[in-house]
Amino acid sequence: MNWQFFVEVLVSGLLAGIMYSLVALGFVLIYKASGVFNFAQGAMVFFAALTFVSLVERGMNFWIAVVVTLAVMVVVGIAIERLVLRPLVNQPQITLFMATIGLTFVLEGLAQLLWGSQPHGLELGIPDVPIQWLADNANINISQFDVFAGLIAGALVAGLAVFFQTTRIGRALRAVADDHQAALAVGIPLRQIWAIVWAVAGFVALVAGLMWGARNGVQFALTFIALKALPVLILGGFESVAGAIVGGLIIGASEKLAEVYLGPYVGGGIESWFPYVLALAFLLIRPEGLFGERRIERV
Amino acid sequence: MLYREAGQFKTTYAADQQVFPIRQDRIAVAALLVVAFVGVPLFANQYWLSAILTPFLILALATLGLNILTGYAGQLSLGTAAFMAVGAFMAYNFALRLPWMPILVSFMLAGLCAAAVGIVFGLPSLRIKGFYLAVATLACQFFVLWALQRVGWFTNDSASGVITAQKMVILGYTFESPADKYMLTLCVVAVLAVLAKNMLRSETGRKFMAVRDMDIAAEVIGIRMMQTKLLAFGISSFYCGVAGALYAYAYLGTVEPEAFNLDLSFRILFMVIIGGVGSILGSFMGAAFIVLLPIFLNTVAGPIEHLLGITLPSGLMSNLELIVFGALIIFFLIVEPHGLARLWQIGKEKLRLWPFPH
Amino acid sequence: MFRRSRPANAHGFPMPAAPAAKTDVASYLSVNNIEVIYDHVILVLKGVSLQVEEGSIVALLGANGAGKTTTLKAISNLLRAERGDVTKGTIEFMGQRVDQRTPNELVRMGVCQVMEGRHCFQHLTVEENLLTGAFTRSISRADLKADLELVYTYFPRLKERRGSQSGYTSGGEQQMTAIGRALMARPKMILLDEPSMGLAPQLVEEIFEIVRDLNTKERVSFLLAEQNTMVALRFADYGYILENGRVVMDGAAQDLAQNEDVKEFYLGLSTAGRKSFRDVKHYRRRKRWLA
Amino acid sequence: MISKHLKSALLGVAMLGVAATGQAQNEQFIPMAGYWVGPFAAGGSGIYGGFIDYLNMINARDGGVNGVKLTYEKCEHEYNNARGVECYERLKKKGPTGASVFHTLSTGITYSILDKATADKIPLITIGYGRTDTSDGRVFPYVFPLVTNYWSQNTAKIKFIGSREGGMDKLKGKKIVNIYHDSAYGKETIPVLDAQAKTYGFTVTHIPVPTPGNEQGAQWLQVRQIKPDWVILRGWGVMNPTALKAAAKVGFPRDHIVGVWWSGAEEDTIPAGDAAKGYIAAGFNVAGANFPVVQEIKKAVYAKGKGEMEDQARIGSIYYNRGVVHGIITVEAIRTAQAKYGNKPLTPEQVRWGIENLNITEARLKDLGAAGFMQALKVSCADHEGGGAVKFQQWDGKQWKVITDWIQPDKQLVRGMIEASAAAYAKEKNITPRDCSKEG
Repeated sequence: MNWQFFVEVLVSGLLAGIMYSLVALGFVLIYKASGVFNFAQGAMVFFAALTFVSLVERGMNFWIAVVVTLAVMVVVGIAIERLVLRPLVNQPQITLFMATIGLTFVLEGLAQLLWGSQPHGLELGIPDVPIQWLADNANINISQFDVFAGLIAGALVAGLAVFFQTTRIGRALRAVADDHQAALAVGIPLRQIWAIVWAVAGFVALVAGLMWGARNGVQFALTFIALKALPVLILGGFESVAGAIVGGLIIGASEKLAEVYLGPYVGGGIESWFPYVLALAFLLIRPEGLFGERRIERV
Repeated sequence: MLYREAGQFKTTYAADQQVFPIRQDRIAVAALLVVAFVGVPLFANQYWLSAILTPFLILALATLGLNILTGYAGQLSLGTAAFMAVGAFMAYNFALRLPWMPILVSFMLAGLCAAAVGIVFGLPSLRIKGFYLAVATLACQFFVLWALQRVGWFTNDSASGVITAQKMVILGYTFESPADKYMLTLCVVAVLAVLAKNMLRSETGRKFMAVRDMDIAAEVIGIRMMQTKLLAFGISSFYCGVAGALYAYAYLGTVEPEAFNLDLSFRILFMVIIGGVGSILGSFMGAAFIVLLPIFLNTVAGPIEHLLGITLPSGLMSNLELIVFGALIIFFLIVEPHGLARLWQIGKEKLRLWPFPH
Repeated sequence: MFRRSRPANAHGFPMPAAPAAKTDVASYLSVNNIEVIYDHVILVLKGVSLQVEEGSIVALLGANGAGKTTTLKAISNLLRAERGDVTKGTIEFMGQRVDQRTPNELVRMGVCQVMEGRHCFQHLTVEENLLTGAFTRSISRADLKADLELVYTYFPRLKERRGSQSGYTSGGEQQMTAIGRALMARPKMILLDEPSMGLAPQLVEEIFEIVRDLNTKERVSFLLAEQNTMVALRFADYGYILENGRVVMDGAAQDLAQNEDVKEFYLGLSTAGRKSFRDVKHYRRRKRWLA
Repeated sequence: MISKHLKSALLGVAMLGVAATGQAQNEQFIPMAGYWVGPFAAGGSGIYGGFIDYLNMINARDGGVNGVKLTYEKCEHEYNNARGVECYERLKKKGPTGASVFHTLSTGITYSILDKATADKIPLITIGYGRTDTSDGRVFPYVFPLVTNYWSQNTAKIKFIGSREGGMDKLKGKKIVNIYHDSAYGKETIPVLDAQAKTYGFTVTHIPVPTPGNEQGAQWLQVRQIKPDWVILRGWGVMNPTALKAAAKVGFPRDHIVGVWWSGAEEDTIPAGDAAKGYIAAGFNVAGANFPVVQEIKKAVYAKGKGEMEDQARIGSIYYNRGVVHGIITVEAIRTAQAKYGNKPLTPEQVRWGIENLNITEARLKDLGAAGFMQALKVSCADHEGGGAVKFQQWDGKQWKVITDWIQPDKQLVRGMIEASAAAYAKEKNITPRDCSKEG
């Protein structure tokens, strides 16, 4: 076996996994704080990226566009809390899950209604080409952009960690995630907190949208990356930020290795199901995912 | 006034245990069946028969299948379309390789194959629960479609992976016209629905519900977890498999594996939730709602444009439809999280009192 | 002014003399004849009235399901999160109606509940738990630190465990964390639900000592729901006894502790020794009648 | 109260129904089943934009086809098979004579309604998609994969690659990778590529990309390992820009990637940014708004403030022009049929005759203002494809530049395979092929 090629597959898999993690993070945030499995996260990614790119194409400065998009996502987050979650409070999880699928349709339609259904290109200034130095010296192709995405993801996770660990709101978020009632009892206003969570998830969606948009173009198919994040979630556990990252790395690396080294023997295309089967195998050992919180069940 | 059970006394256990204990219900069901079996084929036009009623019945059957699993046995699944695909492709293979076999037998065997697949993918449910299980069933969804595309045997080595359903011949009669196909579908669906209704009233059904409501407690009182959960997966997948075979034979005719994609799984889950979790009637209502709503929105869009005298860009209309569809789903979930079946029940309760307020 | 829907006297109970001040002066916290319905159907409180004076410790006593927790939640307004609703009656704190306020507003006003079963944030450390208590107050880091130190002076044990996840601390420490967390909101009144639940007697004693300390030194009023009647009456100033969603008896703590019926029903003490079966039947009937 | 609202709503709907039916009868109805939302919306809205604009231009400029007005109705099917079938059933009886022709814009839906359309005697036109072996008009009298089918296109591609390599004999020993969308559409060309590999002595590796194709790291790493001389890209939607990006990532030269026409629109290259530069794709129509026919549309439709395209910059794009091709072919087919059956609304059966006897010559193309816009087309009873040639175009970073003339397919090979495949279908379905010598 050619070790350089193996390293290349492994590293590109890990970096692809980071991209999945970016999407998975949004799911985790919302699930943690409100117990909602938000299927609309993919649509939010699409919505954010499309809004951003349309603003830039209309001549807006990059950073202003980021801020405006962020503001839009906050408004969307608050609106979702107000119009969808609040009336459905105390409903079973499956109902909320369904509601977020409905939300997916609304967001998809709204985004295309506002900005049209054309795909857009998005350049962040980091070309998606191999790092020359590595290619020359070690004959290993690692994309600059992937490394950049990895750094961004790292920064995002670090930022979220600091936010969660040290700030008053962050602490409140974790408190709400742990125990709604007790959080209410100490005077944490759930609704505001939920609105904040959705807004933060909107921010994460924007980052993910920028990354994925720069990679594949900003188009409707961005909504499908939610499907890529699902095995990451079950592997890592729905409630764990760390799980989203580790899960992403494992899924990314193993699916690439499987496709490259196993795929040719079975006709290829195994990427479509391999991550799920892998996650399933993990679940059989740990039913709540790698880092998920163990649920205590008593009769 | 009319819907009132006063005066209907049950003198035997049998009478008390019948499927529809209230006379008005029996009359209503009988009337519905008469309409479905006689009225519809006589009066409905071809469009309604082949584009709406037949798929509605087929999807209702699949919804019923998922409802047995999700609504009664409490196991969430996102792999429904995969079980349907197994049904469709296996029915094709049975009919292709054993041409002497009656087509209905092929359907049943295809259903059994789907049940077998369902049981295999139901195994994780012994350990995994809730959303983790739901996402795990996605493995089934993707794996089955991949296998159908990859293994030439399933599609009789068709280069494009497409199968064309054979003619449905029963006792020398070929079911070809939309009315024929509708009738065949209706018969299958009606029989399976009655069977489901009875099964869910039996010990099996009660076991399912015990597992749904609290599996550990159910285990403690002696219900065998493995047997029950796998049975639920098996029966549910059987229904889905038969629905899939009908989807291919009575509806689409020619199908590629992609016709059974995740989207379809989600739509069927929608039908369960909107219709009412754990309700057979709800399965039908949910299917009707999800089948009809987009068509309705699409159909009224044109006249509305006409009426307002404006021409909206096509993209706008389609996107609006999408938004309205999503919003209506959320709206229904908010108004009645327990589904249309619950609304119907409330309606019936009110009808019992009507026209007197108390 | 009314205090109860039905005077206990009417049922042949010896009515202990209530402090005269109670009926005259508007109370610190006053609950007036409230009714609570869960899910629009289940009537849990059927007209409960009670008063808490500033700086006092009032105990709310009764068996399981008597409505103690519901009363507390009605006051702190946590009810609505459980689909419960106050349908009749009023709740006033410092002369203001509070029955339509959100829990957040109530905490800001100085009413804080410590929930039954402690409800610590399991994945947060002890210190983080305490810090969440100060969520409603926007204060400087230094003040926050000072407040933390104050809590630690009352609960020195928490200082030792400040860095550990509260889910892994003992029951007593969790109870301390929960009370400490409430203290961080600088409350005027703490609604304390079953502080003794699941704790060893020695710890119960310790917790109640601290409650008394807080009461005297920090002038925090307490309304505590408790099943452990004996301990509660020892530390409380005044007590109410609930049965099936109604107040059946109230009085100064000492009086209640001396009351024969209370002794018999709630303290399990009886001067007459072991009762005959007949007496027990009689007692059951009497109890039902009261409710 | 509620019932009152309901009543007025019902009344309104009823009135709408009345309004919709009370219309003139000198009309030819053309259904427009397509997709304006979803992952492929760019393709659907672009093609039907051009198609509908062309029909409206004919109506506005000429007052219809020989006085028969063209009407249409849109039906959104979201690229979903089941909804496509519903659209078909809904629209097939509309208009005074029913649906003249039916376009699906989806290979999957074409498969699903192929039998139904044949039974209903409604001609199905699948321009550049659909089932390849339906080119055999003897077995599939009602299906017309016009202009060029996938197999023809692929042989032309190999010819193009051969010409780039300096002759077909130079293909020997070369390595070609076929990256395809893992669906019925993607798999269509595998047999023809295998057959050609045998003929010319090159090796071909087929690598599937699971839908939707937004992650192709592994596939392109395989490409890097194989080190092929050429890559054939058979994508759709997001798969295309992703492929180009992934190719750039592993350093595969884009000017050695040849795409099918569903991978060769602006919508496929723009999202890939610089990574798309140099990429080559086959096409049966070219881009550009300067053709007289497109100018006519602008003059007759957009100048009056009408038109389908919200974003007028898209007029003249690949998809839009492909829609115009759809329009030209449909209208010319109706015209041809009118020459035989008279200038009145025609039945689908009559339009079918028109399509089968369609002969769009270069001269006619010139009249239509579409010279060089599309190829000449001659359909016959046996050959339902008609043209078969493609032009290759290269993305220069801003627009598509045509780099070859029409390259003809390897008709002999393709025809042989089509006939074999159609014969197998006929056998399976018990169809007796028509005898074309007896057709008028």
